[in-house]
Amino acid sequence: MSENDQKSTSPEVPEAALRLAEAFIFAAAEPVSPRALGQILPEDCEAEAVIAALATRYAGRGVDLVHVAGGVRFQTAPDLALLLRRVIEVPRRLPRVAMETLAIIAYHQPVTRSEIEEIRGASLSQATMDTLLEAGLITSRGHKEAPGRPALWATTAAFLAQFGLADLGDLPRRADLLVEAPSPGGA
Amino acid sequence: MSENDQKSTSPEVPEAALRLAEAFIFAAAEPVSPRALGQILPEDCEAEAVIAALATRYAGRGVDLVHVAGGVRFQTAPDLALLLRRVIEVPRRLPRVAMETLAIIAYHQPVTRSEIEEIRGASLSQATMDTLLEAGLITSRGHKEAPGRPALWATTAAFLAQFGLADLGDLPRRADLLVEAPSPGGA
Amino acid sequence: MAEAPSAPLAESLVLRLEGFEGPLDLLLELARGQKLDLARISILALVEQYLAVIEGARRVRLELAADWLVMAAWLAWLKSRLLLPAGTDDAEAGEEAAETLAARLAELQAMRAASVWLAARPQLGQDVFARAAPENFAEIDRSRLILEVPALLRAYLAALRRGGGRQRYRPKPMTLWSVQDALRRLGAMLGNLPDWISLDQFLPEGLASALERRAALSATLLAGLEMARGGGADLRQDTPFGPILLRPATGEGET
Repeated sequence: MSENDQKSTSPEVPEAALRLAEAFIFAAAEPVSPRALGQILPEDCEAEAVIAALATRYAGRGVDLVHVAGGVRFQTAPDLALLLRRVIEVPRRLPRVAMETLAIIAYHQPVTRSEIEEIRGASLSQATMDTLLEAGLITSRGHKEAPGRPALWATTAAFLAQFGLADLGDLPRRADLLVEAPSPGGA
Repeated sequence: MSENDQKSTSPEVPEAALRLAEAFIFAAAEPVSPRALGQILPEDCEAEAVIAALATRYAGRGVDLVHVAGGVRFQTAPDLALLLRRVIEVPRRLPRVAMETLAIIAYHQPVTRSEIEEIRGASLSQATMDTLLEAGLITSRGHKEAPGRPALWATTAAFLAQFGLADLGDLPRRADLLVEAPSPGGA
Repeated sequence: MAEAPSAPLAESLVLRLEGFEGPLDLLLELARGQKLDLARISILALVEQYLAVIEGARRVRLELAADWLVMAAWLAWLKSRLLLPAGTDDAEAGEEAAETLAARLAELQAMRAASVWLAARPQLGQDVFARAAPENFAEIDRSRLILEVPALLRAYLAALRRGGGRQRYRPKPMTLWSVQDALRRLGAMLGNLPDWISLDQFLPEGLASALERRAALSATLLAGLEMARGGGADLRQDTPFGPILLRPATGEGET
């Protein structure tokens, strides 16, 4: 607030007006315009002068009085933002399709995309593959020696780490998983 | 804040800690517990000491630092209420019946609806319960192990915040209530 | 209401009856009219005042809710007990009931006072105001994934089930050696053989399981018998369960 320096020693602003302005600006949901402030100040008080005196009082403190569109408001000092910042972790779940795809890759690796589609019985979007790639859970591992040389997909070390697995052998064997045969020739 | 007078000249609180606490409490939507404040203060800073120093700095100003609901918050000085109500939208006060019901819940919690009715000697309308619930002043807290397992009601942290109470122990003792002349505004 | 409660008070209360929240509310008002500490009020006087109010209401044909009349009946009972000479059981029951009533009135009085005390507090949003535009320094980090093995397994099973439902049925390729296969193989091999050869020498390569091996052996035996019947081969077995030998037919007819 550049203009405060000149007005900082303004002796005409009574303490009562300062208190009132402070409370009003503090409690207002929106920035307070000098006009709105003038409505509750004593007649002989210039709103602009009160605002300037208040800004001076708050200069250098943890909270600043700043000019924003249409008026003034209190705002925490910008240099404290980093100290006040709290990071809240909200972990998310993988979408169902991505989880299924990941599971198929884990059990059938190395596996081509069309093989995954065949197992799931549904086509696989690039977005799903991208999700898994960005999360670092899968990686391409060479090509299948077949027409078109399709990429082969496999899980990564990050996959093991994130699922808390020592190695792929920690996953239950397919035979243990499939109590009832899910489909004729399904694998 | 009566205890601040002794601590007002506490020289150990560094200005940086005061600024940080000021900004943190200013920014918060809810009362800030000393524990939460302690987490952002430098290790060698006692949260309670910082709070006391800050309260001293704000004493007599348009905004006070007060202890409520297990923490501290800034709020406008009570003597400015009349002027501020002209410019700040104020919700309607609680009706007398709602206040009485709230007082009974505060003193008898956890309490069932029929126990409240017994004390008041009159039935309790759904509208009254709704008013208190919507204002977030009461909440259900389990069931009474009695026929029909009626819900038990208790006051919330918002109740403490609304009435500026640090905790339920701030309510006057029942004996003191009876001794006082039953004239309105006896507090 | 400065003077002692009397008929005029009762009259005025009849007119205000609807303003009371019930019998207990009226009783408390009457008790306060006695201008005494609630602990020292005269329950008997209170009862008489209440009954007078109800009587007055009846005289002006004011319609009263049931709870007013229930309270009146109970108070009439209480009055009859309180008028008995002390020492009798009935008188004691009356004393007890009077104490209970006094306690209830005291409790209601206390709660009224608490309500007044609360209402006199500077209330947030009414008398004092908190900051209406709080700043939020919380940053939401959604980068972490919740990954659990059970979810992975559920997903795998779900994928297999769904895939199984849609897949076309493909018969498993036949892996067992058929009699036709054996006939073809015997026919191709037999012409080049000079002498008796054990049947198992005719089995194909790469039989993995015992089942496949037994199936191939029996198919080859059937094929050999078939060829022998057509006169293309001779078979012989020297001992029971011994090796079965085979050679191109010579016309000597041994079996």
